Amino acid sequence: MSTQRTRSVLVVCRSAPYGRSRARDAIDLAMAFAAFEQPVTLLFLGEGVFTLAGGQQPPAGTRHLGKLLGTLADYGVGQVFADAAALAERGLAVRELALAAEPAHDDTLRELFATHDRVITV
Amino acid sequence: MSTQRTRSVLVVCRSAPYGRSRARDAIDLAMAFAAFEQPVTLLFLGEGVFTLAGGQQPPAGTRHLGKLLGTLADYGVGQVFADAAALAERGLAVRELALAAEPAHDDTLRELFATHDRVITV
Amino acid sequence: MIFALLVHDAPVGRHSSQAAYRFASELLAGGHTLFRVFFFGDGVHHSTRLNLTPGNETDLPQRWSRLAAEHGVDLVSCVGSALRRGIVDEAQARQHALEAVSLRDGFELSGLGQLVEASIRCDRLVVFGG
Amino acid sequence: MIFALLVHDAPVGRHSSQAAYRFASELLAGGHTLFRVFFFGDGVHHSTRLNLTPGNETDLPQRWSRLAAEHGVDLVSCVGSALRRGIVDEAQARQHALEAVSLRDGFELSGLGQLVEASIRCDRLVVFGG
Amino acid sequence: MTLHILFESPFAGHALEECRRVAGAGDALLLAGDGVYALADTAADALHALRADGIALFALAEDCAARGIASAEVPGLGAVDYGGFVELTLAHERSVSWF
Amino acid sequence: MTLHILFESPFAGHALEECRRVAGAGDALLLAGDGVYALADTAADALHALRADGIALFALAEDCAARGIASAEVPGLGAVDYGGFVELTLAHERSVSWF
Repeated sequence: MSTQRTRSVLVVCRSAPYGRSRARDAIDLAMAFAAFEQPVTLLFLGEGVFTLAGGQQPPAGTRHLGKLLGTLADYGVGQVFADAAALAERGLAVRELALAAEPAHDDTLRELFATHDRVITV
Repeated sequence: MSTQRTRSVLVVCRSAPYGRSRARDAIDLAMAFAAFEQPVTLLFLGEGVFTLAGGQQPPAGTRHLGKLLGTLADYGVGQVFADAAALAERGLAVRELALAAEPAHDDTLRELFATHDRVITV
Repeated sequence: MIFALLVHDAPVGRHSSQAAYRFASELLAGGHTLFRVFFFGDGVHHSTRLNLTPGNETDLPQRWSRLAAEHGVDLVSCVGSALRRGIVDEAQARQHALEAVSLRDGFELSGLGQLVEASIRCDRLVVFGG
Repeated sequence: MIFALLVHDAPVGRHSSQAAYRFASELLAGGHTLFRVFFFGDGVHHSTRLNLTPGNETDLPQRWSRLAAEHGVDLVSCVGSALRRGIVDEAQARQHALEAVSLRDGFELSGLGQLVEASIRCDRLVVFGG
Repeated sequence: MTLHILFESPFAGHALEECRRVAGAGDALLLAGDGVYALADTAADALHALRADGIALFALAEDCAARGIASAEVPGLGAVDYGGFVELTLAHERSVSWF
Repeated sequence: MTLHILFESPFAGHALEECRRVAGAGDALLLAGDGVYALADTAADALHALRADGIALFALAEDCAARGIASAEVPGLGAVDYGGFVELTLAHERSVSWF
């Protein structure tokens, strides 16, 4: 088992983008796993869905996470999901997000957590 | 105003005792202000009331906050209050607390916040 | 008016620490006095001199140090918090036979009495954390 | 079985960091292999050699360093997280003209690829944070 | 009179709830950092209740902008910069930070 | 099957709620650190619901003892030490940490 070359990874971002650096850490982790050709799924869960909000204009000296999300596909991060219930609770409409993330309802969430080799929460 | 010798201080502990060091920080702050003869009130608010739970038995290498509370009076920390609603929500009975803190309902809380010169949240 | 600040959190990855610095700059620009900033708990990481910040990010330890030099602000890191976290001044490094000093110029290590004094001497005490 | 750990938080004042160390000790005592511990974000503060811990508290940087020496565990701090936070090794200190090295023996600075490799090589990856 | 400063998202923790329980008429609340998420959707109900209780509401404009949060959606909310933040601390006897 | 490890108090944040939404029958939940406050009073309702959904429940005994929390109050809960924690990670394909 230890000689296997790839492990699928679910990276779970549970933090809003600018209060702490955890959302950025989650994106960096997803990109790193993708860069080393591991199958990566990135999930924004709960408070993490704020990271997907459109119209972000962070001040100078702060990395623009909304824009960074746009580069995920270039790094090969295949699938990006957003917690549908959390989006609704926060008044975020899917069409207004900074990235076309796939809304995940609870059955999809359960499947994501049950089907990846590794789950890394940030 | 800057030449006044004392300022009353309300120290507000909003953290449970062992997950992070904030509860201990709050107790240390209250003791320091008392040691320099400032009138100090210590309030355990919300999650902070877990710091008052009786029967704590922390492992070696961890400071026993339940016991530390017992020394507050020696340091001259006059009044200790506990958020009554938070105690009830967590199933903590006043008579079982590690320290005889005075339960504070919302009117008392409002008064505490409005009558101290400084409020230090931890 | 005379201000004092209490900073609870680390300089890297915490919005409240950016806010504390911005607040301090603005009050000084407004002609007020900043008597002291007291760094407590993880806040003592502000006083490292060994950090290397990428050019497009804000280097808070360096900024505070400059602000203190320009405006005569006392920057005090809680000694109890600092030693546990690897922030040592020359005296401590000598006493404990450590091979290096990590405290940045412009900061000093001292006890909670410095926060109490600041509370007594200032008109406004503002806490930054989270 | 082969384990790898990911540690998100600082060693001081965080229960999860105590838990990570206890977990590591126990799995080694059980005859399992700990391939690598990757310290990320505030977790890199584990790799300071300048901390002074009061005698009645647990010195996690020292404990990890000993554990690594006894059992041949790789301790890697994320270089990006570390440099921002004042954790520098000799090479970095020389390159950036810093007057001191803060990285503890037994730890090394490296990139996220080390975490990816650990994820591929291990049977179980356990995350500690909060 | 007290200035309350909220740094925490009301979707993440209980700081705003606790602030509400202790704030009184004549106090002010400044939303800073993730505290500006109190302006998002259903969380804003708590702000309306605070305003009805006589608490003045402010938000740091740059923290709203960073997060893509529209500060104009809550009537009576004052958008301030850091200079305004300093002024608010001067205009109140004490401040309480919630994080 | 997945081992969920909860480090956060359910009175402080939403980790337990999120864990509940994604956990399935056959998974296990280990309470560690402030996660053991899930055993306190009303929070335990969530544990009963998890158990009814087929999720096995465990708690680190020393973290319960440190906080003065009685682990015996929730029927079916297994008290473990760190050796037991290691065994749980071995018995499940993956672990998910909630903090």
